[in-house]
Amino acid sequence: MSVGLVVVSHSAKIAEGIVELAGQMAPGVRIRAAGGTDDGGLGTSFDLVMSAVVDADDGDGVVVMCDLGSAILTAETALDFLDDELRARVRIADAPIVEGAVAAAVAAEVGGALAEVVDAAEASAAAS
Amino acid sequence: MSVGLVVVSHSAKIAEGIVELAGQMAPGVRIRAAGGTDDGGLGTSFDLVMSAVVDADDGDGVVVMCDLGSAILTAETALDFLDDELRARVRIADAPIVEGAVAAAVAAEVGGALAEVVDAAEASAAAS
Amino acid sequence: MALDITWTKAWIARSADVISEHRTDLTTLDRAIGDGDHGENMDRGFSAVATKLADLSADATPGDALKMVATTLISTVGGASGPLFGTAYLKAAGAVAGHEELDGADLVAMLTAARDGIVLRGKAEPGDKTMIDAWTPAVEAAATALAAGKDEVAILVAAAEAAEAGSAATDPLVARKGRASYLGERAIGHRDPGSVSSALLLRAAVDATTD
Amino acid sequence: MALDITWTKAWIARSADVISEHRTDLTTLDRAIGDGDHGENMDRGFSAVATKLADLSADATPGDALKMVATTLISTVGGASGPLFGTAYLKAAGAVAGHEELDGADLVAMLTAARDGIVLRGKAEPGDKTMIDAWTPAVEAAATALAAGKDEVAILVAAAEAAEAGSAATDPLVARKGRASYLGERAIGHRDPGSVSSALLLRAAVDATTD
Ligand SMILES: Nc1ncnc2c1ncn2[C@@H]1O[C@H](COP(=O)(O)OP(=O)(O)O)[C@@H](O)[C@H]1O
Ligand SMILES: Nc1ncnc2c1ncn2[C@@H]1O[C@H](COP(=O)(O)OP(=O)(O)O)[C@@H](O)[C@H]1O
Ligand SMILES: [Mg+2]
Ligand SMILES: [Mg+2]
Ligand SMILES: [Mg+2]
Ligand SMILES: [Mg+2]
Repeated sequence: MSVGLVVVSHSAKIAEGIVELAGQMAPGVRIRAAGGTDDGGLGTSFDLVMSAVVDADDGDGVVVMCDLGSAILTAETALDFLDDELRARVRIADAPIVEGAVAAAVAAEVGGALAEVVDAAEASAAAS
Repeated sequence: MSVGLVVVSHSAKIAEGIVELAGQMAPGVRIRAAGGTDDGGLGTSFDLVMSAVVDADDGDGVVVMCDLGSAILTAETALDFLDDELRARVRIADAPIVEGAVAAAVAAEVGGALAEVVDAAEASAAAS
Repeated sequence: MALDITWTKAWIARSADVISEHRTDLTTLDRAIGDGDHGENMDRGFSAVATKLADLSADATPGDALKMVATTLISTVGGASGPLFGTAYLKAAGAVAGHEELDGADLVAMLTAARDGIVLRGKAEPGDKTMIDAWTPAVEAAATALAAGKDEVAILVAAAEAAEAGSAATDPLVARKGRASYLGERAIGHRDPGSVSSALLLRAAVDATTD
Repeated sequence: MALDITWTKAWIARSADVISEHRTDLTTLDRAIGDGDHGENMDRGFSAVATKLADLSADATPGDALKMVATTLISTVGGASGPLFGTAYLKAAGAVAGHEELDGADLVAMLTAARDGIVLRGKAEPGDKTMIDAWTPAVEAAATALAAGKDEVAILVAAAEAAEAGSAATDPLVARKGRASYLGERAIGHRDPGSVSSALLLRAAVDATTD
């Protein structure tokens, strides 16, 4: 068990690439991609985010990484539609999506709790 | 003519996705991907960076965006091998790769000079 | 006409039509200061909404119809306008939940809830060059018309006109939210696409009263 | 034996062999505190180097051979160790450029230049749990041996031993550079992979003197 990660990008390629890259340093973490629109275009998908969050959760909670502003809007909306129990353990990190996802994945891999994984992601913004 | 962009990621998918995403808001900017190793694995490629920088330059200079630390090492090494004239107009931005690339692309699209494009990328780290 | 489910359905159907008609215009606006997809986004969303209109049960209320619009937009739009309009319609539905027919006070409550939903979601303030710059004047004009004892149609007209004026007033602004904020001063002289679609939707509400 | 092009080529060939032999070990170390590719990276690089060894011209100097190693590693390794070792060999080549045979002072100059190249590129300080923790003691031990009047082989032995000890001394450290820095305290108890490969390369230099 560990905190899971969801990567919400406007691009399916970016999200999938991040899942591979972050997964390399965190083979035990459930990292799920929610990239692009339902039909594979550039944009975000509420349905992809919803199912990725449900899938990433293993009981320890989920940290959601977003790229541009509208990805955050989609992620926040998805959170509103989760049942309260799951929603209580989902956090949206205020962090750069690639750098933050790698840092968060490592923090989750070593057993970090939800808040620690969020902190790891957010601290990555400060690093160069 | 505009400042060009090179996206150096450990993942070919991430680099290609960023090129598409940033290109959407900057159709007139030369944005080139240098993602993954020569054989498509996770890592960075000196040769891909070199050719991307040469290709992205149109005379106005190039801003290089990197993901993790070793991408920066590869990019810096590539810069050392460029001829002095081109090298003088290449900058490595200290910015998150996705968010910075989009901001830099827009700055280049509207005719920003090399320093302005770097500033746009680096300011994106501060935005949420 | 009474502002009941028949009006609500007509409003939604007209919304889908008018968004489809202005698809290219909206995208052109978004290409200037965004990523050039607002028309496609809105049309994808409202086409899906139009398809579901027939599925509404016979005893559906205006609130039920608005809720269907909300969830459909949220699932299909794919851009910032999806969660924003989705939240607007969701809060609007909540404000009139259970009502079979909407009176002036309901309309003002509905518009206010919609606007508040957009603000809750997107954190934009008036003057940030977003759809809020259409919605806030619309809400204020509707409230003023209600206070002046105007009827439902006049309230909707006041809202639509104020939204149109508010949208036009985004031209000289610098954007502080959304993709246009990347452009800084370069956004000046361009109209915010989301404010234009907002005004179109509010105008459709007026036109639906004569359907 | 004289430390000429024959020795340099033997050193490079042995380096490729020893990296290949330790490929799995290096990757296992990197899996614990990195991304698990250091063995593959180094082996990809030195396999390419080994291939090019035969292409060196008949009148190549040690510096020419080291420069070939540098450019090949830079082009083929694919990880942080590529630019780092690449810069090390490049600067080492520069320090002995034109020399046909290396004396003790040349060796110390070469090792110093290599270490300085890694620092220039990677900005690591001693104690950051990187390959610098093998290179810096190696440079110091070589300089001490030179000052004490030791011969070339003894200087190389001193460097290799100090690199091995320096590498072992990375075990208790927290990493401040490279991927292991993501791990914080969790890196404690693990050896830095790049320091291990560095020590292997310096040991190969000793072994090449008896080839
Ligand atoms: N934070 C926000 N608050 C209010 N409205 C916003 C916000 N961000 C964007 N918008 C609105 O969304 C519109 C763009 O929608 P659209 O093009 O469909 O989405 P995207 O920008 O994701 O491509 C803008 O014109 C603006 O009116
Ligand atoms: N900034 C740096 N300075 C010095 N050495 C570094 C630095 N970053 C990484 N290293 C070295 O590189 C090694 C990792 O190499 P490798 O696994 O091939 O690259 P990557 O980390 O890109 O996968 C580390 O063990 C460390 O010795
Ligand atoms: Mg858009
Ligand atoms: Mg969009
Ligand atoms: Mg590695
Ligand atoms: Mg690697």
